[in-house]
Amino acid sequence: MIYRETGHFVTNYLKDREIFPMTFDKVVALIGLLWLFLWVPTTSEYFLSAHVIPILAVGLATVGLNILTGLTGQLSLGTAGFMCVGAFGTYNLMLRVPDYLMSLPVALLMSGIFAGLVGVVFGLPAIRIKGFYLLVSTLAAQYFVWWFFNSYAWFLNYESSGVVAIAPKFYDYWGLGNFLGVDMQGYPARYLLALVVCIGLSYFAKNLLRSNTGRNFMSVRDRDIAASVMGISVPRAKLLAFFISCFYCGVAGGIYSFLYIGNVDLMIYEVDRSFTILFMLIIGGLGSISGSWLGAIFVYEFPIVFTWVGDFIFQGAFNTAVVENVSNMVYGVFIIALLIREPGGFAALWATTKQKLRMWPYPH
Amino acid sequence: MDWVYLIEVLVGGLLSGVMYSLVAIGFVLIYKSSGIFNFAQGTMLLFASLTFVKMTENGIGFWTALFIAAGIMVIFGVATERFVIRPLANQNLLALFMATVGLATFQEGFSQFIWDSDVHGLQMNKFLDIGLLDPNPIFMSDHIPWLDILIPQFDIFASLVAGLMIVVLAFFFQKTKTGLSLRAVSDDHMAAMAVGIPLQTVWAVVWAVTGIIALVSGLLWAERVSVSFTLIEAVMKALPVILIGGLTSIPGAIVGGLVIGVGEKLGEIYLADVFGGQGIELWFAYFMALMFLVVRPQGMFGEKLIERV
Amino acid sequence: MATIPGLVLSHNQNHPDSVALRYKQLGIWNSYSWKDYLEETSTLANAYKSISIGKGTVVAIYGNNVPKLIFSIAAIQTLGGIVVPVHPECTSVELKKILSESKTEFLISEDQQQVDTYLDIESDCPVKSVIYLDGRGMINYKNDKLHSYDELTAKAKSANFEKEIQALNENDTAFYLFDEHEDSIYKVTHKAIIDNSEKIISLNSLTDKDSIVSYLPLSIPTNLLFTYITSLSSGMSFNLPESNQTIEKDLQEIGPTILYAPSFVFKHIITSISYRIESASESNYNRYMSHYKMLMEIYDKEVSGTNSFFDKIKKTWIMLTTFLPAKNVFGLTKIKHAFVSDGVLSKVNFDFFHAIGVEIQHSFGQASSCGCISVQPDHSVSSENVGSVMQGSEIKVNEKSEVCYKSDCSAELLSGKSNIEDGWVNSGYVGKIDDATGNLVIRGRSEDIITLKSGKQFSPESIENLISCSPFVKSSIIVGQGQDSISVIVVIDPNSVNSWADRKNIRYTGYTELAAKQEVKDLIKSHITCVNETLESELKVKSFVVLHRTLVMTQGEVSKTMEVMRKSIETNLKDVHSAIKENKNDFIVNDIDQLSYELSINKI
Amino acid sequence: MSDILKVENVTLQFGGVKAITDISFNVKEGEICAVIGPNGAGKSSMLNVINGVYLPQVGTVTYNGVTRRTINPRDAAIAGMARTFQNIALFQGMTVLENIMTGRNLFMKSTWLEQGLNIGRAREEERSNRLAVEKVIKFLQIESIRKTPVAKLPYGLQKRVELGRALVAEPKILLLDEPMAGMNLEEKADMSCFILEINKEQGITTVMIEHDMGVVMDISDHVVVLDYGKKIGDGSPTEVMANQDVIDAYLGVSH
Repeated sequence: MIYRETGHFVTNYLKDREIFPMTFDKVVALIGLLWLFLWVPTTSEYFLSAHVIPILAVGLATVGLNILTGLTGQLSLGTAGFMCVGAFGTYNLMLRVPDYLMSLPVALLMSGIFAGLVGVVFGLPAIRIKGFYLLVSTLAAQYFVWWFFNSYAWFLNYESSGVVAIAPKFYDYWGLGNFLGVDMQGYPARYLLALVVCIGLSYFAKNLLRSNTGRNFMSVRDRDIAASVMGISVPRAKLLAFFISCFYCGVAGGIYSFLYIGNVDLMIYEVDRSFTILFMLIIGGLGSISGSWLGAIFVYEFPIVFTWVGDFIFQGAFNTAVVENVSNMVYGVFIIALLIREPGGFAALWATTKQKLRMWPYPH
Repeated sequence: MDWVYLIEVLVGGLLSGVMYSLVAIGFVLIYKSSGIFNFAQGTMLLFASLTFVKMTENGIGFWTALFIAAGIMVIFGVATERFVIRPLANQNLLALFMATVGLATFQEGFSQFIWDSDVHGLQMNKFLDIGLLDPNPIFMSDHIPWLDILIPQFDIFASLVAGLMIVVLAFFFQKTKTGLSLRAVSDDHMAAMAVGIPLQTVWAVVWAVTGIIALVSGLLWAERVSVSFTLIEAVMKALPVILIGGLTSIPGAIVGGLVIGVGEKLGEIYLADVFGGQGIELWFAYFMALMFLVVRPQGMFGEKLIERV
Repeated sequence: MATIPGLVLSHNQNHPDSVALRYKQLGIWNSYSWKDYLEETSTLANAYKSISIGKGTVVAIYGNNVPKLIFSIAAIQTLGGIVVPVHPECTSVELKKILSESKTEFLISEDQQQVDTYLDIESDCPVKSVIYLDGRGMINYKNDKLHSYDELTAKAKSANFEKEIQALNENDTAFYLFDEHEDSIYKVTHKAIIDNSEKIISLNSLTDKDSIVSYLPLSIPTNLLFTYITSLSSGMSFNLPESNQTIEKDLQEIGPTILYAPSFVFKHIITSISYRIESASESNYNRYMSHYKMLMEIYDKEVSGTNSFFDKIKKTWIMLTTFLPAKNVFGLTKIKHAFVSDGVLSKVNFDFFHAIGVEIQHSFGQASSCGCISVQPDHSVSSENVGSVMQGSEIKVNEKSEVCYKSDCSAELLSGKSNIEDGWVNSGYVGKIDDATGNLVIRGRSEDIITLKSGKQFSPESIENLISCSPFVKSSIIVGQGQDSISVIVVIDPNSVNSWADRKNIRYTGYTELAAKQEVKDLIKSHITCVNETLESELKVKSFVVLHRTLVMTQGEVSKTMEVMRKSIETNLKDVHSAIKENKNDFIVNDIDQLSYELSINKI
Repeated sequence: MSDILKVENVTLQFGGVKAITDISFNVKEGEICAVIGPNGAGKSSMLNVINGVYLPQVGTVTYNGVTRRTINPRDAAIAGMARTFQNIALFQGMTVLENIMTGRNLFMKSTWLEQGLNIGRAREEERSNRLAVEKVIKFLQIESIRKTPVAKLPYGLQKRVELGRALVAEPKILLLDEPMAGMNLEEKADMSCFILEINKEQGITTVMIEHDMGVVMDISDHVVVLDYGKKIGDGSPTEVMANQDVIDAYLGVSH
């Protein structure tokens, strides 16, 4: 209904592969993007800190997992482990490299590279191991990384509590805050940094998806023998997917620790977080970047909204444990129902809706 | 080297391996029959043992409670087939896997919703005063005279039960009609359907049987780690086991369990110092499985795939 | 001087950079500006000059609309040559007739399919040289006459032909056009056909901002006039789709403002709309149907001027939710004028298009009238007539109720028996002139007139139109010459009947089996019964046959504009005709594919 | 003309089962070589040995003058071998266009960083390779389905797309595994035309497994007949048809 495709024609191949080929889409996307930056003054620090920034962090990890699982078909349950590498990497870079050489954005990217390299190491078995068997490698990564940072206290700067708070000076990006007169430790500034990183990396992922690398990944996912017969190096594609994916997870871990909770804590990178992120991916839809974001928003907000609505309706007549359990039940049923209805997740739902809108009132 | 200690460690490893095997068998059954990697195994353990414990806490006798709990698990298994597996029959494996994770989430909420979230001690010895075992607290390690080593009595009991379960299952699948159908189904879905084997019935039976296995293994595990949320993690323990064994092989699950059980114990004793840290059992089993799979990607007894193109 | 190359030249002077021709190739739309257009034609003219195409040389353009062929037209005419557009699907008999009668010396053909047809009749025609655009599949062809277009043009340099173009005489013959109904060729001068297009342009105020998609071969005289000549005269962009399979999508992508098509295309659109909505979900289907009903009710009120304000709101709502999107899907959103030739739309379809804002304008014309003699004005609401005669022409109906005309834009017969009587050109169609409005009403071809045993005469086309307006009927042939009553041979539409059958859970394996289904016969029967109610008693259809196959253009059973060609059908399907004559119930057809089919005659 | 491909004494077994026993044959540059034989004769296995999907236990394959027992499928592709599969091995999650684009992966030299940032060479490569792909799309007359996901296509069209994916790699030798299986007459005729044109007009040597004897006789220059993993005939179509062993194997006459 909304779509008026009549009169839209492309005159070169680059236009044909644009992310938003229709002018209407372009305008909407641009307005949306601007709004993401401009709405900051209208919102509260609380909302940013409790909802938006954590979603940006886990959403980015979901995009990363999407590259590995959605695009390349390599099932992974080590996401939290790779995030953990990112978080600890960022912390140690900030801590141990002289201030004038290091700042948070650089540390984030560099620790992303660390995480990527760790990912490649644990991805090596993927050259031989396929399917569910690969879980063993990614779970090994998850548990090993966790154990490793738990065992070697150096990485936590010998903090006996196991949690280390992040010094305010780490938020000072080469004195940028002073220069602009902005509180860089404040949530709006943190949000903007996270937002820029997430938009940049989402764009990067989307570009990969529609380029040769993305097609190579998908061909490995869909039919690896055919891929190798086409001349695609399957091991290289898999390792590259591990690297890029874990890079994203590492950056996401850094964002989670530095921009969201403000301390480095091993406990938040346990295996259930890997599952949560896999959920976000599946619900959002394999292979779709925007789907990953939708999935992240949904999975993160579902228990919060559910609890809030429960409290609102029953005015605290039930204790929190009950609400949490019911929330789990509803959530579980919802996932199963979604998978039955549309195994492609939100992304597929959105794509069908869009297709329907385009073809309305015809079915095809 | 202290040989007696080594033997103690080995036997202890084998016995705990049997427990891994039992959980793994539940996995393998479902994977074999329907290609589903059932992540809900852990919550089934929790649900089954929680059901049992709550009944006994309310004064229902051991056997009655066991019987009722088994019944509930059967109903649960059949319902799972009907409402989760069947509608998803033609989806890809990942979707099915995620559905079982969804099922696990539901079950986790459900079991704690209708029962509670408390930690329960099982105290099996209370019920087991039936002449089988010493009436002493069963965690006491017993001296085995003819080998001159100490083995926890409960481990022996658990192994016996697990072994019995395995024998019963073997009988069930080798000799009964349903069992034969299951084997046919696991070989080839289409062919099985073509010769008139009702796929859905077979699946329902498998889920029901898995429910019963979950009950038994849940009770055995619960005795060690208490009936609580931690039971869910049993599934994470069983993962390397089935992967080593090969996803489709019941003997593989048994041998894999023993290998992991022994290997883990040995690693704990001989390798922990090398890594200068505690708790390498967290990942050691996975590394073992990983090493193993790199050599043999299809697992110990898994079918080697010749990819036809 | 109004010549075709002259038009190109003047556009180059007036607006050299605006888009002249746009074509889709290899997935993207490329365009030529008028400057490029002139450049291309000049280069091409130089190349053609080198093989001694010159004044009066007859060159056939044999293929679909591809830029190379389009440029060839102006290039050949630049050299003073005469262009014969030939339909790419024409039969070898037709090709032979066209080539030999027009004394064609050069044949520029698109690809292997056309070359093969030519080779069948090679010995019977005067062609000196065949130039093919696409040599695919012809690597082993050993024939000295065959030359590759690419080789010919590879060395060609651009040249300035301005002088030659200025020197062209507008009264020289530009085209030889073949009229397949009359089986004769007409000489068309530059002036006649360009003047004719100017009339259409001024009547409808078309401008160079408009755009048109041309997807039918230019050998169809009406198509040549309405798309190619009109776009050249007005300077609007002329768009060519990628292939015959992608027309629908390409039409949507371009979103033209002018649509020209023979009536069968509009009928096809209606059928598409209908079968696509058939496979929609139940709720969508019902909503669409109720909206359709409402729309038509409001339209009727609009025509009579009794629509209320509330109706306007209702229509806006219906359009927004259903029909604007529907127009978008078919690429009709931007259409300002939609010209229909070669037949008229039935009232239902005509009204529907008008109701959704695609203002259909019927026209009437043939090769002899340079493609058009009358056209309906904008906002015309009557589906019956084909408009009033255009300026500079006169029209009358003779005693045999044949339509005759005089026009300053008419074409002469190349050879054969003249169709001019006392200065009036006989169109070969019967019809009448509406006294009140002066509009022309066409009943059908005069040779098709059927006389029943009772002596009742009628034109079968009007009844066929009524029967064919059902989306399930692709075409129909009325039979009844010298008989008691009228019978009809019905050809079902595969697409819409397929989706209807799917909806009704009817199982079948192919067209032939589907056509033989009792349910399908009942469907057709109920439709014909409906049609019968509107007919006078003598003309009611008494029986029908559902044909086991569709009609084939390459067998000459339908014209290039999908009108039924009675003579070929009568020979190819003589068993059906004789069975109807003998009033059998079940009978066997020995078809042209050497197979036999069992058909039955259904009584109504 | 020289031999582009020489298969010498190849034996392949799975476990204890011999799929191919001591087979040798040559393929001349520029010819269409048909490998025929009943089901289970080892035809597909033969192709799989040639481009390295299976490793033979004994024997060598000489391609382009290089003799070896095994080759990595990727190296085979780099050396100019492209192939299609008996049971269509298209990438089901992608559109026709994307599938055929994967056939161009060896032509893409830009790094993943450039592709991710969508700069420089990456853009230019997307454009130029798309052009190559579009030419193949036009050649195979599949313009109307270029943006359709391959999973939605009927079987015959999928086979066509797969041929396109192989063709777009600009191979020296094309290995086609039953390109016409499961097609109707019209589709077979189209496919035969495509194969002939690829061979005669683009000069690509073609090795083809085919069941339809009519097609084989029509378009191939050279026929190799396998039965139960052994070669029972080798020669021009007419020679092979006159061979008694072949007649027996094909007509099922008892030995």
